[in-house]
Amino acid sequence: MSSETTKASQSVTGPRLAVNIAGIEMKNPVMPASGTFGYGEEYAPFLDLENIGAIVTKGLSLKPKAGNPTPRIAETISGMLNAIGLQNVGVDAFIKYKLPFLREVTTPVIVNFFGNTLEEYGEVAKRLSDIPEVAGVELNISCPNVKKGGIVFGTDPKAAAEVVSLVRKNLAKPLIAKLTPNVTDITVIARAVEESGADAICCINTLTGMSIDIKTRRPRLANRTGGLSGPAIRPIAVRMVHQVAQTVKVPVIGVGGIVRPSDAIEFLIAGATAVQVGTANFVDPGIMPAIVEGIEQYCIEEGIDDINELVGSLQV
Amino acid sequence: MSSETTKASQSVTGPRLAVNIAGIEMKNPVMPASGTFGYGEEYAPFLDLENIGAIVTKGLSLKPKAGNPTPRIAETISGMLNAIGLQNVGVDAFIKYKLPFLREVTTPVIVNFFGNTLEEYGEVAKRLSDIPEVAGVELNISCPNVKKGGIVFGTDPKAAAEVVSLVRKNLAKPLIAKLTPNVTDITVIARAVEESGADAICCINTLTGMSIDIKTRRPRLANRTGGLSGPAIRPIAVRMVHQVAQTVKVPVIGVGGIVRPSDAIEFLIAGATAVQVGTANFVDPGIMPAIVEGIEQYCIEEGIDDINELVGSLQV
Amino acid sequence: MKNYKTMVLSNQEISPGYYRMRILAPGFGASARPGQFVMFRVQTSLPPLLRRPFGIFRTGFLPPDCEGQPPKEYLELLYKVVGRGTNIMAGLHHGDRVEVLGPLGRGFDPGNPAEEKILVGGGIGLVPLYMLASHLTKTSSVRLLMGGRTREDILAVTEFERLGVETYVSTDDGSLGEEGLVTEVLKRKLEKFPGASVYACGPMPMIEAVQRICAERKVPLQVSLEALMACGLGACLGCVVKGAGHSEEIPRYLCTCKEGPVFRAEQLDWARMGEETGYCEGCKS
Amino acid sequence: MKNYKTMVLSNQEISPGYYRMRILAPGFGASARPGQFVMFRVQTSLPPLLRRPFGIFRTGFLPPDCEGQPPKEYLELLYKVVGRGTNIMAGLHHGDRVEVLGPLGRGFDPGNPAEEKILVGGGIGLVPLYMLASHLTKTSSVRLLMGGRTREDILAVTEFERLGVETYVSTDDGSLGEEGLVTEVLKRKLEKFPGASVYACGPMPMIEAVQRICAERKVPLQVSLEALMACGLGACLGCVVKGAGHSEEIPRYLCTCKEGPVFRAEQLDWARMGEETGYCEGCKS
Ligand SMILES: Cc1cc2nc3c(=O)[nH]c(=O)nc-3n(C[C@H](O)[C@H](O)[C@H](O)COP(=O)(O)OP(=O)(O)OC[C@H]3O[C@@H](n4cnc5c(N)ncnc54)[C@H](O)[C@@H]3O)c2cc1C
Ligand SMILES: Cc1cc2nc3c(=O)[nH]c(=O)nc-3n(C[C@H](O)[C@H](O)[C@H](O)COP(=O)(O)OP(=O)(O)OC[C@H]3O[C@@H](n4cnc5c(N)ncnc54)[C@H](O)[C@@H]3O)c2cc1C
Ligand SMILES: Cc1cc2nc3c(=O)[nH]c(=O)nc-3n(C[C@H](O)[C@H](O)[C@H](O)COP(=O)(O)O)c2cc1C
Ligand SMILES: Cc1cc2nc3c(=O)[nH]c(=O)nc-3n(C[C@H](O)[C@H](O)[C@H](O)COP(=O)(O)O)c2cc1C
Ligand code: FES
Ligand code: FES
Repeated sequence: MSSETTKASQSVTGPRLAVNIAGIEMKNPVMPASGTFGYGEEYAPFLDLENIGAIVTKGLSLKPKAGNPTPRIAETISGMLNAIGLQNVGVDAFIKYKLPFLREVTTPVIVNFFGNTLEEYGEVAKRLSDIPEVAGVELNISCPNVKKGGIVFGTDPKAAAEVVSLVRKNLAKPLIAKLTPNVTDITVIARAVEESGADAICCINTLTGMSIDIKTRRPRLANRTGGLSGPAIRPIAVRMVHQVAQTVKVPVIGVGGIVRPSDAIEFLIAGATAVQVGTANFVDPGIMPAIVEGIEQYCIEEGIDDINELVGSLQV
Repeated sequence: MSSETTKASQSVTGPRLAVNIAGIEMKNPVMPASGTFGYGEEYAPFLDLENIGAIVTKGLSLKPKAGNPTPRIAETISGMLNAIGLQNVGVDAFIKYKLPFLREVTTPVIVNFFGNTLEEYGEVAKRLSDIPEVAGVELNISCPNVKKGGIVFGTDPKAAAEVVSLVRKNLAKPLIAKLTPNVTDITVIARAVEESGADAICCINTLTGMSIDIKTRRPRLANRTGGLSGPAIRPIAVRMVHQVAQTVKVPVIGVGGIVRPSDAIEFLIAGATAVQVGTANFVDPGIMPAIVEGIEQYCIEEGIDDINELVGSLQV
Repeated sequence: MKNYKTMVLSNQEISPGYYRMRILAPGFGASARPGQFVMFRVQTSLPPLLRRPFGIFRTGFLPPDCEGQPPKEYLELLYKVVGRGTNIMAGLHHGDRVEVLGPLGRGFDPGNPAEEKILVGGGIGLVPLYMLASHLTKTSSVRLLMGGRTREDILAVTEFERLGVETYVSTDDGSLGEEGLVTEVLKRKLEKFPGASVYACGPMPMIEAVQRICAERKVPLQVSLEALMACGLGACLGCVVKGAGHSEEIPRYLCTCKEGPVFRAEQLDWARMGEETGYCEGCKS
Repeated sequence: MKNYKTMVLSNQEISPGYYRMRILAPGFGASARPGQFVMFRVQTSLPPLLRRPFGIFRTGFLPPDCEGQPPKEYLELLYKVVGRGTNIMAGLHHGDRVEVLGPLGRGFDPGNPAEEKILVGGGIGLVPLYMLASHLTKTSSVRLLMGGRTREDILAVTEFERLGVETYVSTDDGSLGEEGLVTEVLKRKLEKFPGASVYACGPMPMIEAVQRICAERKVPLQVSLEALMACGLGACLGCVVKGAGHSEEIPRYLCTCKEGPVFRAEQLDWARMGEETGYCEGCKS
């Protein structure tokens, strides 16, 4: 009886925000986007890591990677370009030096990784496969395949399927495939990765862009081009998330330009089961818990008891 | 001797801004983007049409076209979505009712058009072929081919080549192919249209996007998705213009998010011989002459005598 | 029709959430007709990207700052704070730079002076009716039926009365005037003045109800509509509304910015009107 | 380290194009060390999207508005208007809402109290040196060599003098102090005080020249660098600089925001320093 009361009183405390992505249980649908939250530790002074749905790490590769020369970032109108070049400590150093901090947090840890060859993808997957702290992995397939003349894995359905299949074979954990938006038809890629065993799809990564300093007549980025992120790209991201959610059965994670609770809600309505916040972490390091609160508030106002009711509820 | 003096004094009046696009002589490199300037007449109260490089009309089709249901536009962060659906009076009504006004202006008139089938493209081209007031045409190949299951002409190099070849055959005027950015590799399409006879390439058209009203949970556009334009897309447009200019020999016209002189200059440096101003006309109907002035000012400051020196002058 | 690069003279909250802004606009009044509108650029920097459309409430002259100078001509807007743009507007002060494009569109047809005129305004929809009233009262007998949710939505009534307009107020909650819908008042007035002409501006559900009432009674009606606008000039085709005889096969779209915002009721396709409003879904529920 | 959601106390132009802003920041001073910086959010709405990095000029207390209240702790920035963000900043007033993330990064190592300290500042580069001077003067003899293009770029000299710092000014055009480069003054001082430690902040060409001078003379040097930053927390990896021993094969990047902005000269790869500055190409020519 007393436990019943507790249950009831819990249920009146607010709407249920928990979501499940491919078996990863999250308290709420808000997590950081890879590469914008370091390895989690960097943001710990500004938010309680227990209050977000998951932690997604900076993208890892087999060996440490130096990244691109500087300048690596440029502000654009309502967005930013980055050409970090996937600088990272490498998977082994991550496990040794970065994971111990994350072990102290109960929030699930999703490790984002990439490779420049098929084999590299496979090898990183193996090394992560028996690390218990890794709740799931997110496969960044927006990288050029150095062996195949630099064609980007994620722009070719066959290459994308190959990568996903291989990782699937090497790793028994929940597998999220993160798609690049720089394609003619994202649903073709989404279908390919679903069929090859992806348990969830995250979209979108950045759009390739360029900015030029008219005084020096040089590209603002040493790498010439970079990835565009931030509010500017949101309409494109919402469109792609909607298209992908209509196409696949696996859950979709929406990302691209979220800076306010209403932006996150837009993605959920479009069909995303969860969302990632990227560039906005730079603007306000405490933004994710605020977005969670805003979503909760919206659910209360709209009479939504369970966030999953909202997912894909677009009226057309 | 006296004519010499005149010449000299003319040359000190300022930098040469004239450009030539596929045989179309323009006083300066600034013209409107199709669909944002009506048929020219609408903007005559706000600027002297003689002061811009060319006039580009709203896209025409063979028959009058109704366009999409409303709402057709939505503001986004630093951009707008439109799903006008190419509403237009049709090529014949254009010739009869809209062209007479343009006849009074010496500025070259570029007619933008599209078709839902290959034949329609060909037929519009024929009807425009012997209208002397039409200085050139701009082919919008971002339309779905109704006969081929809706695949967008401009996303498939073969279909794009077919359209351009056909129009090329039916029309002896300068032919500009306008490309869609919603593709994996815009250089493939650019090469295809160049090889099929395009005299110039205009990029970019809008990026497909979507926006949702979280109160009603409906798309903000009746058509669900629409084309994203405005400052938000500029880095993507600059990147694509640069890529295309590196790929083809024909001149490139840059368009996407230009709102200030410095934006136009960025496109010129990236490789565009001329630029189009779209959404910014809505913000400030007198913006094009102001952009021309700003470009002139920049040339003076930077010691550039001829705007063509600036074109493609990116330092890498 | 011109793009006035000008400045705010004053900007005051006149009722909770409603503001009145005077903008310096020399020469504006001579060209403006009742029912026309302007495209207002909230600030000279971006965002917001697009201009916002506002009806012309009135134009007038302020006494000059110094003797001997000519009086300052102003344009007055009356607006409700609803979103991003109007929120920024509410923070503008004397001297702030703004841009006003106008006057735009087709205004009201004053009609036959002999007829009784009934103006029907809902909330902020009264804006274009004031300038109309100031013209009509010169020759006709004019009545204003004003509706709103609550007393705070009823604006500028005294100003109409000062023009000699007979004014009837109704509110949904009865907090001012009669309790109920303005359309009920309209029905009664039309019984008394069956030969009247009606001019209406307000939320779409009100406009639709007014149309039904007038159509049943064969009373001439002009309505001023709202639509999402990008250019305000007939160039973008964003603001279209379905014209009479519209069908999937023979579509008849009219530009609200150029062929409107005021339409004679017969010009429009009332059967399909409600389907596509989009921009104010919120206020329909 | 905290995100202060706070407000501007004052914001004054102190020399053409240079401003001094005081921001309410209770508790900030206790945690701030000389050479650290903040990420400043120009306004709570967007744009601009990214925060801007600024050195901490000083912290202090203002008398309370009313008796009995505690004094107000403030953080003071000193900044030059160069682009979009700083232009907006120049327009801020008392009471405007801003956000300050900090204190961030690694500051100066105060070094051995017995040594002479020579601070070299170029233009706005003097900012982190003031707080450093106020610490160093407690134990050491401190000299400031200040350089700028013209007299208007020489700021806050009297404030340094009030700390007991001996100050030497040089300008490119000779409009204040000595005509010439600050590095020439440095060479002379190092002849006189060969055992001194040097602390430098300013434009990259000055920093590089200072580095060469100190390296030749084996004088310990700490430099404060600038870099384009997005996060300020070591998360985005946008702000990296090449560390000593850097090569294409074994790259050694350091985060300016976290491992810097102050570095001991030995930590850095000076041979490759000039190649990649990008953000201030303009000021190198
Ligand atoms: C011809 C005409 C005359 C108008 N006259 C007045 C008036 O006198 N006083 C007044 O308060 N309002 C008037 N409106 C409505 C006014 O334009 C909107 O309230 C205003 O644009 C809202 O801007 P926002 O940025 O605050 O709202 P947001 O919702 O943030 O605006 C987002 C976008 O939607 C558009 N939009 C939002 N609501 C409307 C609407 N109701 N009609 C058209 N566009 C809308 C905005 O212009 C903008 O492009 C008029 C509208 C039209 C078409
Ligand atoms: C650690 C550190 C401390 C600094 N301390 C001061 C200080 O105390 N006073 C001061 O006036 N300036 C200081 N700067 C430089 C200051 O950050 C820039 O002047 C400012 O960001 C310019 O912003 P803006 O929007 O006006 O210029 P814009 O050129 O419009 O800015 C565009 C982008 O470039 C970045 N940017 C431009 N110039 C610089 C620069 N020199 N360094 C880093 N990023 C830049 C901006 O942050 C922004 O992201 C410091 C920089 C760093 C890295
Ligand atoms: C500085 C930076 C670094 C990024 N690094 C990665 C990365 O390592 N792996 C990855 O999959 N995505 C990376 N991204 C992409 C983001 O995860 C995200 O997909 C993108 O920024 C769009 O979201 P936003 O608009 O919210 O930033 C990075 C983005 C930024 C801005
Ligand atoms: C309302 C609107 C209508 C448009 N109609 C057309 C069109 O008919 N044909 C076409 O090729 N492009 C059309 N476009 C695309 C523009 O010409 C241009 O390519 C695009 O808007 C990007 O430029 P901008 O960012 O400067 O607006 C339209 C754009 C807008 C905003
Ligand atoms: S608003 Fe552009 S056509 Fe009416
Ligand atoms: S600014 Fe992000 S890592 Fe330094």
